[in-house]
Amino acid sequence: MATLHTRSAARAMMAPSVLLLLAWMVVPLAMTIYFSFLRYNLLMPGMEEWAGFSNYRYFLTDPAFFQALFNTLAIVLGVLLITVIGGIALAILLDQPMFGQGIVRILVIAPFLIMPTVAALVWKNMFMNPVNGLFAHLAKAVGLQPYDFLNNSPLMSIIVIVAWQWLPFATLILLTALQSLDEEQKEAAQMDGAGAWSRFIYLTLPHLSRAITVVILIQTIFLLSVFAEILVTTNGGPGTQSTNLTFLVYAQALLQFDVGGASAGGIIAVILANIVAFFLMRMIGKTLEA
Amino acid sequence: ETLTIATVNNGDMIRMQKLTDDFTSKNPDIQLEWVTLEENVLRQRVTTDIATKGGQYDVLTIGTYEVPIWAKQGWLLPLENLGADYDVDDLLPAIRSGLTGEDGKLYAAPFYGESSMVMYRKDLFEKAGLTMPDAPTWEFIADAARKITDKNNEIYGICLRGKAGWGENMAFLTATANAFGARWFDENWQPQFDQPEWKNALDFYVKLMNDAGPPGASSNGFNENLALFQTGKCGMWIDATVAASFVTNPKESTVADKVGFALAPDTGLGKRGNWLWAWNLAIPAGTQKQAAAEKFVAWATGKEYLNLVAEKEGWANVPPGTRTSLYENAEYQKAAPFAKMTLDSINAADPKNPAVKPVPYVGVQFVAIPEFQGLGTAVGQQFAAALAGQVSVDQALQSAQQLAVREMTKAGYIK
Amino acid sequence: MGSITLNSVSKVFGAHTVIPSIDLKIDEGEFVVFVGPSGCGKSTLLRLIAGLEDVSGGKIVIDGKDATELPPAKRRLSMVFQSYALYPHMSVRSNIAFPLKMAGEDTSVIDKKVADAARVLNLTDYLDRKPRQLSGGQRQRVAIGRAIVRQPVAFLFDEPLSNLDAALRVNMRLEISQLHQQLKTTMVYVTHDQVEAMTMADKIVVLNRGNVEQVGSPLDLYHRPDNLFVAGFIGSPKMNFITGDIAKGYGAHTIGVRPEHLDLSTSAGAWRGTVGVAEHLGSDTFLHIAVDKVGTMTARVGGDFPVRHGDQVYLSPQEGRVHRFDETGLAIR
Amino acid sequence: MGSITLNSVSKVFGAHTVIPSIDLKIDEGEFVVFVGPSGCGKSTLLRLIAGLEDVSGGKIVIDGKDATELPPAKRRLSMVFQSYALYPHMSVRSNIAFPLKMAGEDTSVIDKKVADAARVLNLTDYLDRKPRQLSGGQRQRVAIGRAIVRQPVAFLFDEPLSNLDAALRVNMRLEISQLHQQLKTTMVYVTHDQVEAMTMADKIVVLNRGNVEQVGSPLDLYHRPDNLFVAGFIGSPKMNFITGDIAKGYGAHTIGVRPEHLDLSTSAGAWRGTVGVAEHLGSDTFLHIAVDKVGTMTARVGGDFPVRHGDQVYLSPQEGRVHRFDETGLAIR
Amino acid sequence: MARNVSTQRKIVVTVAAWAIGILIFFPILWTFLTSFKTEAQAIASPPSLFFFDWTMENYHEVQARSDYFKHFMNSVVISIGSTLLGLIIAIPSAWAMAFSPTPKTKDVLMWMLSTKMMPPVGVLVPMYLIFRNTGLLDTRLGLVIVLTLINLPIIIWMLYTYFKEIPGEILEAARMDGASLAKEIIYVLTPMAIPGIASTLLLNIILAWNEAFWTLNLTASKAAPLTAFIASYSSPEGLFYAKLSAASTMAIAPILILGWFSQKQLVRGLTFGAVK
Ligand SMILES: Nc1ncnc2c1ncn2[C@@H]1O[C@H](COP(=O)(O)OP(=O)(O)OP(=O)(O)O)[C@@H](O)[C@H]1O
Ligand SMILES: Nc1ncnc2c1ncn2[C@@H]1O[C@H](COP(=O)(O)OP(=O)(O)OP(=O)(O)O)[C@@H](O)[C@H]1O
Ligand SMILES: [Mg+2]
Ligand SMILES: [Mg+2]
Repeated sequence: MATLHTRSAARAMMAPSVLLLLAWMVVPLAMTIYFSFLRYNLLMPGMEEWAGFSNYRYFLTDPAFFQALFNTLAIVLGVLLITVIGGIALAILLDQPMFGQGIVRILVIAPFLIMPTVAALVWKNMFMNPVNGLFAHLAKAVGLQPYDFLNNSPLMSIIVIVAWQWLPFATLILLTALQSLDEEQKEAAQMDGAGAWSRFIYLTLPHLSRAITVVILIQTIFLLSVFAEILVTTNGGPGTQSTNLTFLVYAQALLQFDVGGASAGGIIAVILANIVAFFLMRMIGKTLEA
Repeated sequence: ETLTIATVNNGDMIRMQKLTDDFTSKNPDIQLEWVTLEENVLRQRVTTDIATKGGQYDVLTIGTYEVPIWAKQGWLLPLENLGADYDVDDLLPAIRSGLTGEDGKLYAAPFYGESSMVMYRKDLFEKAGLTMPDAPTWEFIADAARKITDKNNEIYGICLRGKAGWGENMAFLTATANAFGARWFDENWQPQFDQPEWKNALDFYVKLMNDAGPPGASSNGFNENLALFQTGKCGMWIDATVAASFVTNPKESTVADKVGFALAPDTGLGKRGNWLWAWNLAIPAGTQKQAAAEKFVAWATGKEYLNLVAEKEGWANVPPGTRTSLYENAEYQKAAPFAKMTLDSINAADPKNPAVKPVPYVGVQFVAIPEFQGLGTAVGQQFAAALAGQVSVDQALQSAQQLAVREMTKAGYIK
Repeated sequence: MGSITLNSVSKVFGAHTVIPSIDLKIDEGEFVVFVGPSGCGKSTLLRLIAGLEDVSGGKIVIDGKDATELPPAKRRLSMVFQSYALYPHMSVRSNIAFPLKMAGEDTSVIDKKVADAARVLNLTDYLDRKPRQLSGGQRQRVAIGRAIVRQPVAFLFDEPLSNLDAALRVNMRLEISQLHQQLKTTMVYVTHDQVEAMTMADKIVVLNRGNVEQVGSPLDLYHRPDNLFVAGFIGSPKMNFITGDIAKGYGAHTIGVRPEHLDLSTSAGAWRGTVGVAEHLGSDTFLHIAVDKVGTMTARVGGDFPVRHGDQVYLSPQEGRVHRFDETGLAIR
Repeated sequence: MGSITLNSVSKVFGAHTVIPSIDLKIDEGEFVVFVGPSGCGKSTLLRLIAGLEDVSGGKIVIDGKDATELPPAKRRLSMVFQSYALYPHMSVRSNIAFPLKMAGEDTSVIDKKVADAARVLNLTDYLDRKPRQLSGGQRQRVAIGRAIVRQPVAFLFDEPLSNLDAALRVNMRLEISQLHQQLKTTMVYVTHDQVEAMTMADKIVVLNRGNVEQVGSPLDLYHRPDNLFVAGFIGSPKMNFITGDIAKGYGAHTIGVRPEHLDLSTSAGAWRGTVGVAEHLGSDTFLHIAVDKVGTMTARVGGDFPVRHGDQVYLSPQEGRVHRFDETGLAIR
Repeated sequence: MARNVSTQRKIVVTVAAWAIGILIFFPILWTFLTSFKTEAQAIASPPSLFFFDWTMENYHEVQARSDYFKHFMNSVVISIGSTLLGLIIAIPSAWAMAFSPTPKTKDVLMWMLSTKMMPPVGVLVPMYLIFRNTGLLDTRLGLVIVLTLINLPIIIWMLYTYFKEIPGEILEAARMDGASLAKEIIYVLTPMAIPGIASTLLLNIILAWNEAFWTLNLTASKAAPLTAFIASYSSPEGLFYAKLSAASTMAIAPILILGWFSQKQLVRGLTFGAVK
């Protein structure tokens, strides 16, 4: 399938996208790196000066930094956990014969189509609000004290909201994967005397592993930079309890307008993201090859 | 010609948006494009744009905080051609002084102005056998709040801002701290969160809210509290004077006829915890359409506009707090029972000497330096956490002190 | 132990009757092959026996007990699927051990049985590989290994060789035959390849549209087909059929002569024809001959038979090798 | 026109030499078949000729012109792929017309040529169908149709029949042979099925590990294999090989006798053995016989030969049918 | 598993699946219902599900305040435009990766995906400056470019997985038939990959439609899409639940309907070649 002709053509055809993405990555990145060494606050133009590593020092010594790091990972892992486990359960349920499967599927897909801002607004105001939210009404109806989700478990609440948005994605991928499980394999296992649970453990789960890795890969890419949900619901608080790295950078960039600090934060976030990516890619790479 | 106007999604602005037909019919060659955004988003968008000279907007809605800072940077055009009948001298002096640059020129025109005051439920006070004095103390307020509270019936004695943000909880807390004798910085820009006055203020606030506040108070801002008050869930609410027209509007409020007003409380140290704020229209230096923009600013903040609103929506809905003439208008006084209290509150605020002790900065509920947005919000986060019970008051103050020292050092105030 | 009996078993998919009604008895230790054209219901019948499908009517008796309602796991049958259906993520060892593990056997027992099965099937060296690292024939053997460890009442095979290449097919055919001789367990084997059927079966069941056309030993079917369908289906190349006057001469509606039962001569014979394509296999040559008034007939001759494209030849059916059928296609004996 | 010459053509994939060096001449109008075991480089060789792979060394001359550097589109060859590689989104008509369209022919010319090709291949009624609506044999014909419309210098076929079932394969085999007789265009045909090779080829090229083992006509290879590999590869069932003393008796290191060249007797013969598995095909029976001191040998006997499992029989090779080979595996003539 | 499933079991499954489906969908349903309440009813306690006075007032209010149609059109143009542009760039690229792979192909692909991990806020100011200098601020073109770049890695990856499923032999056949590379891609590959391309298209329209950072920060009014529209409802003064619900409903309805009508493609698109 490969001759000199096709190979050189292939290079030419890769070029536009590679160059564009390279530019997209390199140009702002180079500017960001440059800014990260400047004392540069938007609100004080004309005062830019070389700042060495002080922006990095400030960002890394920010008391919120480690919390943000932790929160970033907690959000990624928490959402992954919920969506993968929930997704598997839901996929198995939806794979059973039932009436109105198409409609149920439509219902389940819906959250994926919603803008993150809208989703966050709806959850925050209409569900989690401790006075007027639906959960509060429910709690009061059964005689309980309404729980103030966004204040008392801010990180958990954000994880729930984000997981709600991503559950459909995981479910659908896993459902499709489930449906591709070789019918004969299931029958063979049945003949071999495997019950439903054994079939799930020994057959279904290994079969789903590839789909699960794809879910993890794609979701991680998006989850590392969860932002709108935090901005809308908790604003990173109370304290810094729901601040993740993206939000921390945001605070530098758009609250303090400290471009230098934000750039340093951005660079640090990029580096951390790439570390995550590196491990992820190695993990995924293996499963995707097979 | 099309003017792009960035504005905040507050009720008065939205009303203005609906009334623009009046402007466009008078100026058929000018079209208006509205960019209505939530306050924080607006601030970010507008600041980014103006600081990078993006030039996307022709008229900006900005607060009292930004005006002096931006004017100093030369980002705003002085408003010198507002027309003969504009009557600059009619603007309330307290408001106007905040919008005037060092060169004595006006850099933004106030659309509405506000201070803060106490709004309370006369019916609940009566039921509890209490009478609200015109100038209450914090002690009285706290006591009354606890008495009124009836959590089983979802009546909370007092609703105060808790949502983190320099313009949200910190606006309220800074102003309150002033009444408690606290200040942000001493004359050498040393943060003062390690001083007992702050501890008193914050302790007082957190305890009061725990006893008599609504649940989830740490995510309540102006809007959330407004909703609570309008639905009859708050006994008292200390917040912006503009809220008066909303809570007395029977169309939106279930308690419209039961609201009383009082000055913001003090602690006997000589300062009341009321702030001073105005939303203003300004013209960025980068615009190509200065003339049209000035016409619009003049229309929106002029006297005629007040009459227009009065005619269309009634006097109670007129944007308050900008013009002396409005408060002399008998019809307005009749329609707006809160008019006098508003005017008194505005006049009682002193941005130049906000605290009991001397300070190096200007601003009642904010510190007019560029770093304040970030710092104020970060400190606000800590205080919100204290309110939510996630950290203790002492911890919150300690963190706040650290943050402030860090920021001020970084910004070069502390050498 | 090991007998399977079907009593008027029928199967309907929706509105589509796949098997109208079948009675069949499979004796203990027998090697029974189901053959028939594609879509005739071979797999369906096997799956009914396995319990992977519910019967629409009738009764299935396995090993003397009514198994009609039993789930597959309880029937003590083993099945080898066309696609092998190996578990792709398990090693060969785990694949073979799987049924034992499900049955809750001890690890030591499992190890021993797996080792035994692997020895029988020459898989000992591959026990730690994954299925995808094996060749087709080896996968096939793993599938069989998985089937034999349990010592089932009977084996069911659904076209187990159809994914293999020709050479391997011949080998595996022999291996399965040998396995049967060794284990003496009942085997039910589905194929559409009649060479497999002929060489492996003790008993062949010819199916057509869900009906049994004939049951008998391979040579029975070859020599005494009950009807046109069986006559045409068994034997390769296909039997030549002749209708019309020539058949009438034999007192039949149709007569059939197998290619190997035609004698050729260049000088004289019953029918005259012209040689068309000649396929030289070395050992034999198949001649496609255009016979006057009959059409193309195939004849098998020795590898050295000296004719060429376009030659005139005469064909005569061998004595007693002419099959006669009536209008309904039934054999006249 | 139509000749193809390979001059020391070689192909290396990475570190793996698939074809060390091949010289081959294919004459105009010839039907050449490449056979060999799986992985021996048949497809690679064909793809080198097609230009779908670059040669690592050597020269390819097509129709008298050096084509080594030409892209596939310029070589004026047509190829029929194993999977047919029909364009699934195009009708049969568009599929067949595609090469002409690419060549920029006029619509009227295209229509005529497509109609002609469809007539030749009996596809006229299916021209407006999509490939998925066709049976395997019809798809096969469309692929051929696409190949012939261009009137190429030569056709290349890569195992075109391996996806078809046995019966269809026999038919398509005949059709391709007829097509060759009709068009007289050079055809290069890859298969691993030696029956196809024997019946279709003018010339067979036997490949083994990227080397040409022997080139010759089918009967040549059957009767006079150059070496052990060819002897074992051509002919079915496989030739029996005997080494040791018996072979020495024939003055060779190894001798080979084809199953059809062994005479059986129950009373006397050259070698004695015991009948093992007997495969009854009806027409013939293949006996697997355990011969003393030699091992298992296969013999082909008539369908009615009266022996059973365990019987003692005697085998004798037919006069002049014994192939002799030296230690290196080369034939001794 | 062709054994008959008992109707009883089917009913149990149906009930469970519907219950969970409705639960997942409920926030959206609730928003939709609330948008027809008055503000007072919206926060009434206890809340009522269906039995309230249905009103269109909120929609009138929303429409009076902002020009929904303008934002809608911007969203449409930007999301479709960026997706189409992305496809045009991505198809050749994916062809190259799928059919002329080198040992580095996988790495290149992974690198492309990793560009998506960059937090956008970090580069906002540089981007803003670039946009200002090129006059792209508040233009649809500018957003189309940015969203194309953001989604390009995903588009390429998806197409790559689809292309890999197309047998290389068919492309080789086209080559033998005399097709040039361009013709091979236009006449053979693209039509064959239509289902995959459609799924890619759909998924990317959704991603672009919902992108809320760049669309908000690089526009003012002319090019502002629905994400900006919704940003003005996030917390206005006064009671806003019903108005927020109405605005939310208007912002998500188009994409929800699109997603539902083409859910087959969407599901395909979501699977990213995860399933073979
Ligand atoms: N689950 C099903 N639903 C409906 N019809 C079915 C089902 N399974 C099989 N059939 C139909 O039953 C008939 C017999 O199918 P079966 O698979 O038993 O054929 P077969 O003899 O095994 O054919 P092949 O040789 O092609 O495997 C076919 O017409 C098939 O279409
Ligand atoms: N692109 C490639 N890269 C590396 N090795 C290859 C490539 N293509 C083929 N090979 C190797 O070259 C050898 C010959 O392959 P080829 O496909 O020509 O065999 P073949 O004779 O056609 O076999 P088959 O009968 O199975 O089709 C094999 O060992 C194969 O693994
Ligand atoms: Mg079958
Ligand atoms: Mg090959």
